[in-house]
Amino acid sequence: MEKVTLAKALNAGLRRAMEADPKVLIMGEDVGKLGGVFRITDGLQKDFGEDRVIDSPLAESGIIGTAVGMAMRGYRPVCEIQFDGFVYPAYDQIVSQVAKLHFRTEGHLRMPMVIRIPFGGGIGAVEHHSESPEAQFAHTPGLKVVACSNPVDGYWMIQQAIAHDDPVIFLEPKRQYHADKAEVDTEAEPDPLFASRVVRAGSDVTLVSYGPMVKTCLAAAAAAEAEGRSVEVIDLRTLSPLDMGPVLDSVRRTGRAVVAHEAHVNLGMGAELSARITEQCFYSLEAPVLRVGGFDTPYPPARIEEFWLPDLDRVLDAVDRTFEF
Amino acid sequence: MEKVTLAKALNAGLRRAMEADPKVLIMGEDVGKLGGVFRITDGLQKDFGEDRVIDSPLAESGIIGTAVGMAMRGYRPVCEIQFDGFVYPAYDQIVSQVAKLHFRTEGHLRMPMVIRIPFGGGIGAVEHHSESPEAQFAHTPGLKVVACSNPVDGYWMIQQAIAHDDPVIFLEPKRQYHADKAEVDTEAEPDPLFASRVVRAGSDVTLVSYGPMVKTCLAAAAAAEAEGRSVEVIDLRTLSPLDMGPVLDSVRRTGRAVVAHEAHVNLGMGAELSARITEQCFYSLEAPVLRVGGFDTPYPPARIEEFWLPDLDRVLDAVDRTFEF
Amino acid sequence: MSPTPEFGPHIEYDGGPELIQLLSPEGERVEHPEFSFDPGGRDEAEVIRGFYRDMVLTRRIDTEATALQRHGELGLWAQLLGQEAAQIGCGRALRPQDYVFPTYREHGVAYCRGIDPLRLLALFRGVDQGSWDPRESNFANYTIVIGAQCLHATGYAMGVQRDGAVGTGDNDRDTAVVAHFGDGASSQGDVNEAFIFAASYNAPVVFFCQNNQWAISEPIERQTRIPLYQRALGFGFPGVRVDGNDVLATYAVMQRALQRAREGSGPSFVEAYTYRMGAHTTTDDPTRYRLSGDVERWKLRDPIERVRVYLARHTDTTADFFAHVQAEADDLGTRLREGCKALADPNPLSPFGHVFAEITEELVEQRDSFAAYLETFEGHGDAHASADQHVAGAF
Amino acid sequence: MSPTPEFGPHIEYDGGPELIQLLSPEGERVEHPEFSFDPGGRDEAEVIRGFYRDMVLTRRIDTEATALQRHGELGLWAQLLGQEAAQIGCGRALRPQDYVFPTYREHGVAYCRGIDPLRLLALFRGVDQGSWDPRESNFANYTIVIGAQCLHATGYAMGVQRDGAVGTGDNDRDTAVVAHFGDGASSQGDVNEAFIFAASYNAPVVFFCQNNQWAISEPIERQTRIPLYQRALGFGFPGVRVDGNDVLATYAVMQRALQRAREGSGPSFVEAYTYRMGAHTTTDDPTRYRLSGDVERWKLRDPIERVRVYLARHTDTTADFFAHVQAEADDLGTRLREGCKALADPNPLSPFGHVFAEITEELVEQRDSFAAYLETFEGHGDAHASADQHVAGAF
Ligand SMILES: Cc1ncc(C[n+]2csc(CCOP(=O)(O)OP(=O)(O)O)c2C)c(N)n1
Ligand SMILES: Cc1ncc(C[n+]2csc(CCOP(=O)(O)OP(=O)(O)O)c2C)c(N)n1
Ligand SMILES: [Mg+2]
Ligand SMILES: [Mg+2]
Repeated sequence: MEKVTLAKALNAGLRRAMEADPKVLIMGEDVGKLGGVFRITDGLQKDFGEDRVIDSPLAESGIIGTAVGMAMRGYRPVCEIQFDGFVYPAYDQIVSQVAKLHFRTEGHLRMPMVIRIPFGGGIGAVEHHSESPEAQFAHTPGLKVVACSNPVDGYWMIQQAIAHDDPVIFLEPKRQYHADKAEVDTEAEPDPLFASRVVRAGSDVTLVSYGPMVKTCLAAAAAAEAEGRSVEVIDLRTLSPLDMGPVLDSVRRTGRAVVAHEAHVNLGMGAELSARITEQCFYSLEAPVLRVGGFDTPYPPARIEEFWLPDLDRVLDAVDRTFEF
Repeated sequence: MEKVTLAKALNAGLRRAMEADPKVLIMGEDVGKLGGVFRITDGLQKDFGEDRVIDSPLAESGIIGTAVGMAMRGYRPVCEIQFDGFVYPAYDQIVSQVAKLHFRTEGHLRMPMVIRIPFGGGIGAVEHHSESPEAQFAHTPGLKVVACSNPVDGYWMIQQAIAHDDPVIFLEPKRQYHADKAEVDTEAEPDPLFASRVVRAGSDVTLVSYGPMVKTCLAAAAAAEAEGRSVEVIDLRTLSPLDMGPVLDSVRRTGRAVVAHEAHVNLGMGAELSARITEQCFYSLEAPVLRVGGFDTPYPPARIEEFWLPDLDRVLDAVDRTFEF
Repeated sequence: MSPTPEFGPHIEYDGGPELIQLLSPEGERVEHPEFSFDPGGRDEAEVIRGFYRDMVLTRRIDTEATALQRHGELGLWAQLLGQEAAQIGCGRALRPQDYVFPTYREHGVAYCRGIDPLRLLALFRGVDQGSWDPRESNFANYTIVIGAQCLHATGYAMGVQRDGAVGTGDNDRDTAVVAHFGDGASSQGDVNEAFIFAASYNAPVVFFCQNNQWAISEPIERQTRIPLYQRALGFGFPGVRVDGNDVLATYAVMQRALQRAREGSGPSFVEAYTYRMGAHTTTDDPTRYRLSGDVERWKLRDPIERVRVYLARHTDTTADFFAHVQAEADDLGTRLREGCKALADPNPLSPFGHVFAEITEELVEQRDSFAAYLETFEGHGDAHASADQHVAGAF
Repeated sequence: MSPTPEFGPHIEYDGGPELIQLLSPEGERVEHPEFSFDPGGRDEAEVIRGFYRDMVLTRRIDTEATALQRHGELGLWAQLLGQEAAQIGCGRALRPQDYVFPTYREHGVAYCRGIDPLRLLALFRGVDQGSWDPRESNFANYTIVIGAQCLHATGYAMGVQRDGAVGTGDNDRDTAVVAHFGDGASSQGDVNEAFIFAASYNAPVVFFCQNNQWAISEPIERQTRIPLYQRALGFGFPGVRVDGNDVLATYAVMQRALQRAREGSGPSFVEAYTYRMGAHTTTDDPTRYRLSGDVERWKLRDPIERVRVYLARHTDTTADFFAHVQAEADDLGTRLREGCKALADPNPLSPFGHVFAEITEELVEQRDSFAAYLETFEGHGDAHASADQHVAGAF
């Protein structure tokens, strides 16, 4: 495939999943003719018809709740939530139904359902359009939660999520949709869906991130190198389950760890990573695990979001601070 | 006051708050004639009338959403969510409206609202009646989250929460409602609402908990004493904001900490406490902070909940493990 | 404060002029201009005897379970007393390929779908969360979060449409879906969104509301100020009110509604006007909020008694038949009592295996380390002597 | 797959026979059996000239903001083009004590409530989230989560009832509440729950739905298969459809609905049948989903043009008047352009102070340490040179 953006890669991945399995359906607000507000489903209704790419009434609980029923009838619905902040009307259906039906029925029912959520900030949007809701879903047993960070992962992970038999919350870093292009080898053997990945090797400190912050972390690592500091960067990719192997291996080597995400620090993914890393690498740690993330305020007005979002400098600042212990 | 249960103490606290301020309203399902399924609002409709103790249609989003409007008109609504698992239909109103209105309006609007949630398990109930949703609310900026653990706190904390000008998620450990009685001195000067409290002094290890697990932790500490181990027990009382002072003081003395709650361990309050304790007591820690909590499965059927819920033995087991590092 | 409608004792006992009735409380057949009872080619009395038997057995399941709860064998029970006709009339109008989404109170429908009542007892005992395989019976698992299942039903019906199993004219293929819910549930956003989706896609779903007049302590007037079936009018599909204590009328109305759905004529709303004769659940105390006189008045409209009177007076049904049904009920009672007590507690490790179709390493680790932990207690007495006492299950 | 209603181009342009209209698209007055325009003792032409001016200025706010967005001064703008009559008719029917809950598109109503349009621009510029004090104008802050405000409005109305500010007969005291929402929003659970609560408590709230035929790319048929105002019938309160491009009719209908509410006669539903002439927001591209012919047809029903024609043809309105309004609009445009560019970015530390009425120690610490961190960059150039570029705001 030519070099594509994350948006185009996701679109291609969805298309391939729909070709591969006639049970795959897409549902959401404006996913049809419009192709979604981010055009991720562009052209799919035209090619697969209104029965498979379904514009829904404007009701998120309705989208997820009816998708549960379609899954019970043997379909594999892929639901689009238009923006992160609009997943909450569907929260009950997600945490009390989608997450629990397999458990409730002792495995008789499967919920092969994907809930796609464009997440994170940095696009200059109004309220509710820049949220990072991942911790809430990762805290909920019965859901699997993944985040892609680049076109290649976008292409493969969406297909893997759709083929997976458990419900997957699929987080897409919206500010990367149209940012960078990458070549996608559509014949390659992809990494497993629930695996983390070292995206830059290093020896002094481990920098853990996912989704939109991976790019920032890679930039931070490059900047640190200029100052003679070797930063290993890990793209978690899977937030629940966590794939702690690569993280623990790394921290055992480096002795220092920083977790970076856009979500509020308090009870964000960084809290869980810190707790697990500390428990499992207690004697390797030269410093406590430090966290960089959104402040514990609601997401601010767009004109100051660049201050609120953790950036290269704040990541580097945390990296530096791990050397002060 | 004669010795009362937590249920009666909360009822008395609500009554006093309603007497003190005619703007205080109670709203929820079955809170009127029935006095709520747990009888926490018993007798209040009879004495304060249907305008102040409002039976609502069966819709949680409706309860919270209309309470927002009543707060905007100058009232102080106290909403009852019948069981923890039924707060999720109201989740959107809570996290996107209640939590954000003060912020959105740069302080023009206040949301002096209390959302009472009977939480936790151990009562032999069917699905959705034993959840511990606190981490999700604590992760949400704009909400304050507290949990009472005994009748005296129940009496005072509910009044303080109602008098407070920010929205408070008020968690009531339902399995303690009718468990123990305590004398409530209604003339006393209560502790501040957002303060943690050492409920048993000790020197070897710090055991941090809240709500229903405080009793279990106190029993564990007593059992540990018999084995010659001195356990300090802290009742957090406030989950957001966290009052880290007493916790850090304690851990700096003991060098060991265990956090216990019923909620799922993954991304539960224990994760945040572990991260903060480790960051702020790094050189005092003899062992990593350990966590005891519900497993990362949905809440199980009642006949095996006693295995799932952390009990005295599992708390002690974790305490013991902190001495193995 | 401004005038709000008064909440007095409930007064509209008879369902009003719109009530569709085919068998009066006194056991007399009634004509209705639009609906009539169609035994579908079988002997009419025979079919009605079948309904009678169904209702008696359903009631027996209910009373037996209530007694088992009182004896501590169940944590809780949601009684259906008084709602037998609504549930049997609905359940018997179904075809095998139809699919049902129940609340937590559809024991009579479960019975019609061939669910062993012991599976219901297992749920309320706390042994499981209702673990029958819905694919075997086309009867979904009980849903406790009020209203959620109405969306599932609608989505399932959308799946049926996509399978081309609507409007083909093939009686064994065309499929209808039933969404059960209560009068209280009608206030939930999810239920109203289900109406919207069903209307928008013209989905083959029948919304079957048992208006038993109460949502725990709240009377129907708190949820709606017009007859509930009229809610459907706001969404653009038909609604009717049927006497939910009249099994013939409920059957006739549901047959029609289901057939409409199967033919591709889309959703409809059936309000079965009935009364919850018992408590909300075994933990509820209805004397706190309703008058015993109301209950007495509804006793005169008992759904089983009117069929018994009809059969005895107007058909050739023998005393033997009634005795036989009674004996069957007694046998069922015995089986349930014994079966319930024999329901084994689950393995404490079982939850780990039920979370996902593909278990995660994290869960394997948690399970294994918990198993190892539990083994340290082997032979050392009860690991959980310290666990708090169970109090009665709540709902 | 089974028959589902076809989605073709939208055809029901005129709103059907139920449409209440008092001024035709051609600028001719129309009689209606139930509603008539009442200028309230003032000179009729004068009042209508006022409406004209309101609509022209409102449109100017809208076009000016749209242009500012194109020039990069706003992140986004939600255009109201075509909906001026609906908003002015509604806004001018309000009394000072009434309270309004808008969506994100009620710029015309905001104007009527005395909100400086610069406050709206500030929101869409990303300077704040709409930080006017609603207590000063009885105009709540914009709500973006679809439908949420309908519950707020209902709760506010319940508060009004508790204050005894309904049905007293005192015109300065009796209070109505308006809940704004769109045709798409009518599918949200929250909106339907608001109907239920409002009906249950007979709350003094008017549900004012601007049916502009589209929810982004989805036509009204996706949300309802019957005229939307009929939704109210399912909940037991009256609904009407008014020509939302006719300011006289909207005013007359809203006056009546508000008066009903104030008198204690409870909720009502007003569907203002109109059309979104522009894009959903400045990031939307409607050519992807609708035909330009549709838009052209609606242009003939322009809400301002028909008033201009009426005033010119049937009243003594002079050319001077029109010129004067035009000049006012130009002045307003200038003020907005200049004012918008002058809107200062907020202090990056301001969020910490806005979370709570009583700030927490945690937030004080975060603020202080962030302040200290920011200071380390003083004089060292831009702290945030590395921040990703903003892309256009989305909605
Ligand atoms: C979302 C939610 N809120 C509250 C409850 C608690 N609850 C269980 S049953 C019930 C009343 C239901 O009334 P109705 O819908 O009329 O059904 P019925 O019980 O009368 O059959 C309530 C409030 C619940 N199960 N789910
Ligand atoms: C809960 C929620 N879901 C989705 C959105 C995204 N969104 C913003 S406006 C809109 C369409 C609204 O249509 P309608 O209610 O008809 O109002 P209109 O924009 O036409 O005025 C959507 C889907 C949102 N803001 N909130
Ligand atoms: Mg009921
Ligand atoms: Mg619209």
